[in-house]
Amino acid sequence: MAAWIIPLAALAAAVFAALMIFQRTLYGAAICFLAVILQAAALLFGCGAKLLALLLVLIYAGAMAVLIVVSIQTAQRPGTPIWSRSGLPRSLVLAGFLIPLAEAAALLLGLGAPQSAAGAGDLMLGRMLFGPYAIASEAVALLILFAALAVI
Amino acid sequence: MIWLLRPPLELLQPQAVLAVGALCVLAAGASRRVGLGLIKAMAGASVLAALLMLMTTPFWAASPPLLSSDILGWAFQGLFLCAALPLLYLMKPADEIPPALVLASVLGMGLIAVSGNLLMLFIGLEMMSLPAYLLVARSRSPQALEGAVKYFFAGSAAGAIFLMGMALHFAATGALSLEPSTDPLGIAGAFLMIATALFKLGAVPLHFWLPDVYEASDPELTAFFSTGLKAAAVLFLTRLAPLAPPWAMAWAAALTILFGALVALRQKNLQRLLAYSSISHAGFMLLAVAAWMAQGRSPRASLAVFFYLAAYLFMSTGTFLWLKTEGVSEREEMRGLGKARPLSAAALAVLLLSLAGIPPTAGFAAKFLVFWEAFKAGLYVPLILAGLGALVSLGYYLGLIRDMYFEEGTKPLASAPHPARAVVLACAIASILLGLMPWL
Amino acid sequence: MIQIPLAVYLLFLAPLTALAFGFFILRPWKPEWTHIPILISCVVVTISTAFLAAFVYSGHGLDGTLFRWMMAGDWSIVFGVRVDGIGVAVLSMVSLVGALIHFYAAGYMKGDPGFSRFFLFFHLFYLAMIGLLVSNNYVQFYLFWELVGACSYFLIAHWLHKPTARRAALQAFMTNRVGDFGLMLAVLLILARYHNTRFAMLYTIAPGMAPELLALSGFLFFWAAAAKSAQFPLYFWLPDAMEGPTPVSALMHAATMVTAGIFLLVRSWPLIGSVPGLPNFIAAVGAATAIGAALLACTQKDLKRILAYSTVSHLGLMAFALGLGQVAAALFHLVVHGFFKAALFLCAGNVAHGSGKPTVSVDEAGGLKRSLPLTYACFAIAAMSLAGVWPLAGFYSKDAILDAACERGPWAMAAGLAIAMGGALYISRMLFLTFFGPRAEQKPGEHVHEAPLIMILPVALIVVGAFSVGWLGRHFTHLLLSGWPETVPLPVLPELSAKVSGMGLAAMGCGVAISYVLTMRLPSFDWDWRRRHPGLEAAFACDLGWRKVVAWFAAVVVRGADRIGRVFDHEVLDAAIEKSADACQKLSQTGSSLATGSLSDSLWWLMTGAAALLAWAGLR
Amino acid sequence: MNPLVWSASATLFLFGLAALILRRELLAMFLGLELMVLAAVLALGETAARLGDSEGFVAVLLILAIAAAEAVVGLTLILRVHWSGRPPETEALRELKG
Amino acid sequence: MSAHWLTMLWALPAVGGLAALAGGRHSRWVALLVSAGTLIYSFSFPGGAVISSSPTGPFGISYSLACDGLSLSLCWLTAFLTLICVIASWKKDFTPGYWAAFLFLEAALLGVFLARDLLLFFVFWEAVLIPMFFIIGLWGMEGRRKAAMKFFLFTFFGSIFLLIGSIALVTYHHAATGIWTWDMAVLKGPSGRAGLAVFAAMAIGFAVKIPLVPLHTWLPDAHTEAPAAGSVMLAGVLLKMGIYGFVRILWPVFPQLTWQLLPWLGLAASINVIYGALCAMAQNDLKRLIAYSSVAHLGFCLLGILSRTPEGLLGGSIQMINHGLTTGTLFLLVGFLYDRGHRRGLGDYGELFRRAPWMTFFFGFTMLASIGLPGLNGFVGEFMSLLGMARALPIFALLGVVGVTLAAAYSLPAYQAVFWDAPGKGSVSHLVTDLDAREMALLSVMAGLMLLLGLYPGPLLRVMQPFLLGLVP
Repeated sequence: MAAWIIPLAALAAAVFAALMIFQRTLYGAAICFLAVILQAAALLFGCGAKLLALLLVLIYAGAMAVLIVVSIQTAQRPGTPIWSRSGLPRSLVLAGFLIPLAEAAALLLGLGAPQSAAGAGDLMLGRMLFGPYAIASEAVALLILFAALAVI
Repeated sequence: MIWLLRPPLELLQPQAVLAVGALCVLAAGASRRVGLGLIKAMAGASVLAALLMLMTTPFWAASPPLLSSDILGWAFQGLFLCAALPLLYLMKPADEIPPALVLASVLGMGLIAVSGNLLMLFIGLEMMSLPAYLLVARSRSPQALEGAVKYFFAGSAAGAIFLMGMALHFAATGALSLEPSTDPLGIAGAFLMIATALFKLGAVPLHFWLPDVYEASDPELTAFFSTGLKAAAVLFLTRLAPLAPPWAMAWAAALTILFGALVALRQKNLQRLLAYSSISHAGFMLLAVAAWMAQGRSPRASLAVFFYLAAYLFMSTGTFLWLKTEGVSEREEMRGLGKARPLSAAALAVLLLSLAGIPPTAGFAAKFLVFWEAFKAGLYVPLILAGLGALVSLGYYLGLIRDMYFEEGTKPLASAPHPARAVVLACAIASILLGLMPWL
Repeated sequence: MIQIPLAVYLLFLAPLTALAFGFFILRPWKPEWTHIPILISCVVVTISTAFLAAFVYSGHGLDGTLFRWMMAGDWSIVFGVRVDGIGVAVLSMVSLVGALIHFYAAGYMKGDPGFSRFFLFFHLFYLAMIGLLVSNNYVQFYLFWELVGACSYFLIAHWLHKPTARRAALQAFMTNRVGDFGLMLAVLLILARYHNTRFAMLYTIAPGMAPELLALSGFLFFWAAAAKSAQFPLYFWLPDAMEGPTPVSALMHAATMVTAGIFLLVRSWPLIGSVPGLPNFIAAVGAATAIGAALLACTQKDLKRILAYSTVSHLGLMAFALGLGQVAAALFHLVVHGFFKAALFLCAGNVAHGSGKPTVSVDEAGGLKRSLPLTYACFAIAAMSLAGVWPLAGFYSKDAILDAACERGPWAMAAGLAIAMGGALYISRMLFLTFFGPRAEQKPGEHVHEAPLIMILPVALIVVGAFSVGWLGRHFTHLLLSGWPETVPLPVLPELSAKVSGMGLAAMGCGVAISYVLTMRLPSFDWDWRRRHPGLEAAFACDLGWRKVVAWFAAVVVRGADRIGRVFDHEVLDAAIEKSADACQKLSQTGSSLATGSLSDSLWWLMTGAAALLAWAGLR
Repeated sequence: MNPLVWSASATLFLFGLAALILRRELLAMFLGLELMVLAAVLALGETAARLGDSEGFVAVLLILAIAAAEAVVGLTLILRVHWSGRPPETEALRELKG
Repeated sequence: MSAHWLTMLWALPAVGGLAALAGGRHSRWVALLVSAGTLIYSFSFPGGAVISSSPTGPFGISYSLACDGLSLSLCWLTAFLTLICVIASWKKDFTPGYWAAFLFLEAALLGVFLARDLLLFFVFWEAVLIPMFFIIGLWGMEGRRKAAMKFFLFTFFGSIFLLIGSIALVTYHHAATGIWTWDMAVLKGPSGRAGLAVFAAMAIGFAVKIPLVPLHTWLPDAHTEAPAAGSVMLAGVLLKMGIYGFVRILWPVFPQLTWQLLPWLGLAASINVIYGALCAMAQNDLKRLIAYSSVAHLGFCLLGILSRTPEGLLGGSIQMINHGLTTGTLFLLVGFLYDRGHRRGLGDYGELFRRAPWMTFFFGFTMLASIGLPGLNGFVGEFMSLLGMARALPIFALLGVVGVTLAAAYSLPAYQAVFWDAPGKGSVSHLVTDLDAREMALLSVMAGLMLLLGLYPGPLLRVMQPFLLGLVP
């Protein structure tokens, strides 16, 4: 029973990625991009990397997708269609968001057996980040600081 | 004498100094009370301090997961710092951000130098590239933004390819370290990573971003790119060396040399011409690295790689800074400079002859060492193609000298003395002194 | 080291000092006195030659080296002197006749703008000829051989304003150069094989030398002699060389330079004499040249060209004698011919000088007996000596050759007689046409005055020589034998048999008779056939087509050079470089057009590059 | 090595690549870029999960952070193009060529 | 002779060049002084072999110079011709750069002839190109820019192969003997196909300079466009570097290979002789004619050198010196003619013997020397070379002698066209005045030398002998 989640997520991700390329408007593309991220998170969740899936949703979908959407709105010339006429049929949009929700619910309820048992990786993450890989995380922090200089 | 940091971190002493320097620059800028000149001085001081710290860091050290350095890495760090000095000295920043970005970029290169595994490499790569995009965006030329966008998209695409390669490599070997793997997935991953390295270096099929970026940015920034970034790319390539086949590199090198030299023949804009010439020189560096890899990473060959970059540092910096001091951008403006400004024309002539590889200069000593190593490595046909490439490149170097000396001048140039002129003269003299290296 | 007598040094030093004095001091300061030191040096040379002749006559030979010229390791080429019978015999004739012609030239060339230039080259030629006769190895021989050719070039072209003179000089020099090709190659081959070209050494090892080398060098020597002594293939430059002043023609194209070729063959006869078939070949070519030239001489209009063809004919005769093995006879005839041919040329010079024109054609001469009595007398004696009238020198030398020809066989005898008759024919025709009663067609100059004393005296002295040298036959052979140190046998002058002399005189007689009838008795025979047979006239003008062959060959060489030099070198070799440069430019054009500037294209290239690398990975 | 996930990652990478090359608008290209990074993250994450090796997780986390930094720089540049009056498309950026 | 004497020989003109650059108005005098000083200094060396070398560095490269008979005589030629060039271009008001360029050229040439280390030889070999490039480019005739570029690029093409060949030679030597060395005397080339490849590469480098026929097309352009003094140096010394390269490097390093390749190289040299002569016949520009004649004369040098016999080697070497003098004088004369009539075509002049008798005399004298009239210096070199080749392969001696004959075929008509024939329609012979005192002195010195070397070459041959006799197998 659980075996159906990963194929479904993979298929959905592929479909929405394909849709993204051929969207007339940027809004449509953004929506499809969001759907793909969610499917990817579901896939990761299916593979057992629950923490990564969560992080993905948090950082990718949360921070960057929003950033991109804001940029798309600012970069539109006034008078162009807003979200409502994004050229994407309403049913697809709903499907794009509902399917990952369903998958997540199924996984959480333990219906889809997680592929790998090795969940220990998640636990060690914190200790690794600030143990042997302290230099790497420090460097990434600096990188983000310098990237922030872009806006000045 | 490791007095500052405990063993695992002593490798990072120069980088630490740079990071602190960058933060101080930013802080000084934010406080609005410190003048721009002082900020530039602070940046320059931090680079010099990093150079001093470099003296005290050991050549051979490795702390397992992330860091490992060898003599080549150590020497290249010296090159990166030297490349940044003229830029900091000559740039006229609107505010404190560009000096900080330069320090950030040099920090990124330093990270590549000491990195032990792929993750650290990627971080170093990004740390080096992101400030570079912003520096290009802040250049004064009208197409600066266009250059920055092109540089960004090409750089990020290369980064994405590197990530994919890393993923494949990780899947094949189960670890992010640099040992070569034999199963096809690992090899595919390795080749994707090599593609990124070649992209950064400017090897031919992947070079199309380079001329636009070099033309878009200011001359002193281009000098930094052509010396600093190219050295970092070479180092990046040597780090990935165990994974790559020497013969593919040699053929890519020969193709790069010939293509770079050929296209440069008809360029009208001088910076674009020098961009293609730097692509040709990148081909020579690639040939040197290929020879180094084919000889099982022999120290003599690594000396050839390092010497080529050291010589190229002086030649390229001198040439680009000459463009800045004389304010010349098109090839037509070069006519008659020999009479109008004898001293600077003579300096450029020496630099151009050095770039072409005519004997008494450093360029020749560098090319000679590379030829020698390539022959020892058995790369005969690429060697001959490289020689023909050098011949074609002589075509436009001599063409420039011909325009300067043999044509009648149209521009009445008697420009005011410029601080950079001393740097250009220093580079010219260094080119000749380094040329005597084989006999010293 | 044998002690070299002072006379030998004088042979070289006298002319050298005279030339140096003339060139450095007199030419810039007082050009018209240039001839004075030169005449003095001529006298000194003649005296020292006389001493050397006595030296050799009394049985001494001399072969020593002066200094080392070229050396490499142990091997070296020396500058030496060899005074032997052959050398001295010809040297005495050359120095005596040369000196006299110098005096003649002092008179003839007076007032000529290039007077000092003429005398300097004239004396340099004199020195070269003397050097040639006394040199003791082939390389030194070749040096003077070329120097003689070069001096003849400048002397023939003495009157620079005349285009025909310039063309004749170039033709003369180039033909000599083609001949020298043979001599240089032969000398190189001998030197390469035997490391030494001294005559003394070569004569001693002559029998043991490689036969095919001897054959090749023999033929090459003959080729060189053919050019220098105007034998059949390469004779055409001599008649044109008459463009030069008369003393030049006299000295060079009668007495000295042209005889150098025969002298070369005589010098190397011990080497090439034994080559099977070569002597016969030389004899055949000699005979053919002699007969052909005699025939052509009869049809020439210009006085000096008649004498030029006569010289070619006599040289052919000498070669014929050599071919028959009569080295002494050939040499004797060479000496005798030197005397009477020089005299004939000088008389022609007097005629020209008298009528104020550089050269006189038969149309403008005629009946000069009255206005030029002395010249007429000298000319008559010299002409009869050439024809071979009994007491004169010509008879003895020609008869010696006829004698050898008779022994050889019927063909040789017929050729000898034909040559004798032909010689008599053209020389008497010239005598009658110029000096005897003017014919209707001839228009002699009105006031043709006799030449001054300085020009008549030398002619007279030479004519005395032409008159009396024949009697010295016995002394001549004694001179040859005593001065010949090597053991190689040298055939001696044959004794004159009455029968052969008779036949010779008969042939000469009928020759003179025929020319007398044709020129004096028949009304304007010479001029009639020219008008009635213009084709024949044209054929004789271009030496029965041989000049056309030579002109064609020269044209082929020049056109070939032009096609290679201008077309091939420029269009093919040079163009290869230009085309490769253009190819670079085109490649550069396509290369830069690849960079379209659009971001998607550069990314597309990025991807293809990565894909290519992946494909390479897949292949491995 | 879960074939399904890896094929999804590969398709995502290729579609990202296609978007990057084919689309004219810079923002759409940027989306493609992010898609390629997402594919790499997916592949890395799946292997890390399969091996249970925390090194993979650290790598993924840091890569996400770097991608974010890149996004900041990228979007700033694209918006600068927009504010400079030119439409943010590749056709507007063709001055540098040859 | 302590170590740094030889360095001083080539350093003197180099420093002189710098002084001339700074000399301003007096640079002309500086040039005269320095070139005369160098000539005197070069005569102070004994004929014997003098070797001065610094310790060899890690790569086996050492700064070592040596000077034996052959190098010394070529140094004398260089120093002498430079002095002649300085005096010849005295009147014309050149910028200091001109005098400096000649002194740098002399320094580089002396360096080439003195270098014992292969890499040092290569550095000087290419350093020669830079001053020559500027001399042709800055002070040449109308087409100077193209000719200068063609000259530099063509020779650079050759020297790339020379560089790769030298590197290969040293690497194979290391493979065979295990030591890194760049010393010419020590290096021995590999045998078999590799040896052939290395020999071919280095030979191409030298052949471009000699020039061998297919690679010679830069010579006529460089000569016609170079200034008079530039042509003298170009023909006088630069062409000899190729032959010197063959003798000094290829013969000792590939002793047996050169013997096997004798037929091919001999054929190339003979083609050089015949082709040069035929091309010269087709030219109507005086300088191009002399340039092609140089191609022919250098063919003789090569013929002599190839034969590996004492006569041939010495003949080839002395032919180098003689050709330097003869062709140098010819170019001087053409330069003087060009100064007056500003034209180089054969048809542009006529009957110059009337207006310029002394020029006619000297041109005739030098032309006779160049076609190899015995008694003048042209003959000695050609005869000994052909003699050497006659001992080795007589067929090429035959072709050589044909070349000697053709020499007269192109020189004499040219001489007559300019000095004797009547002037054509657009002739400028009315502008021509006779030589002045300076030119007369210069030419009489050269004529005197030609006559002396023609009649008494003994001393010069003895100086050259030691090294060359060592090469005889």
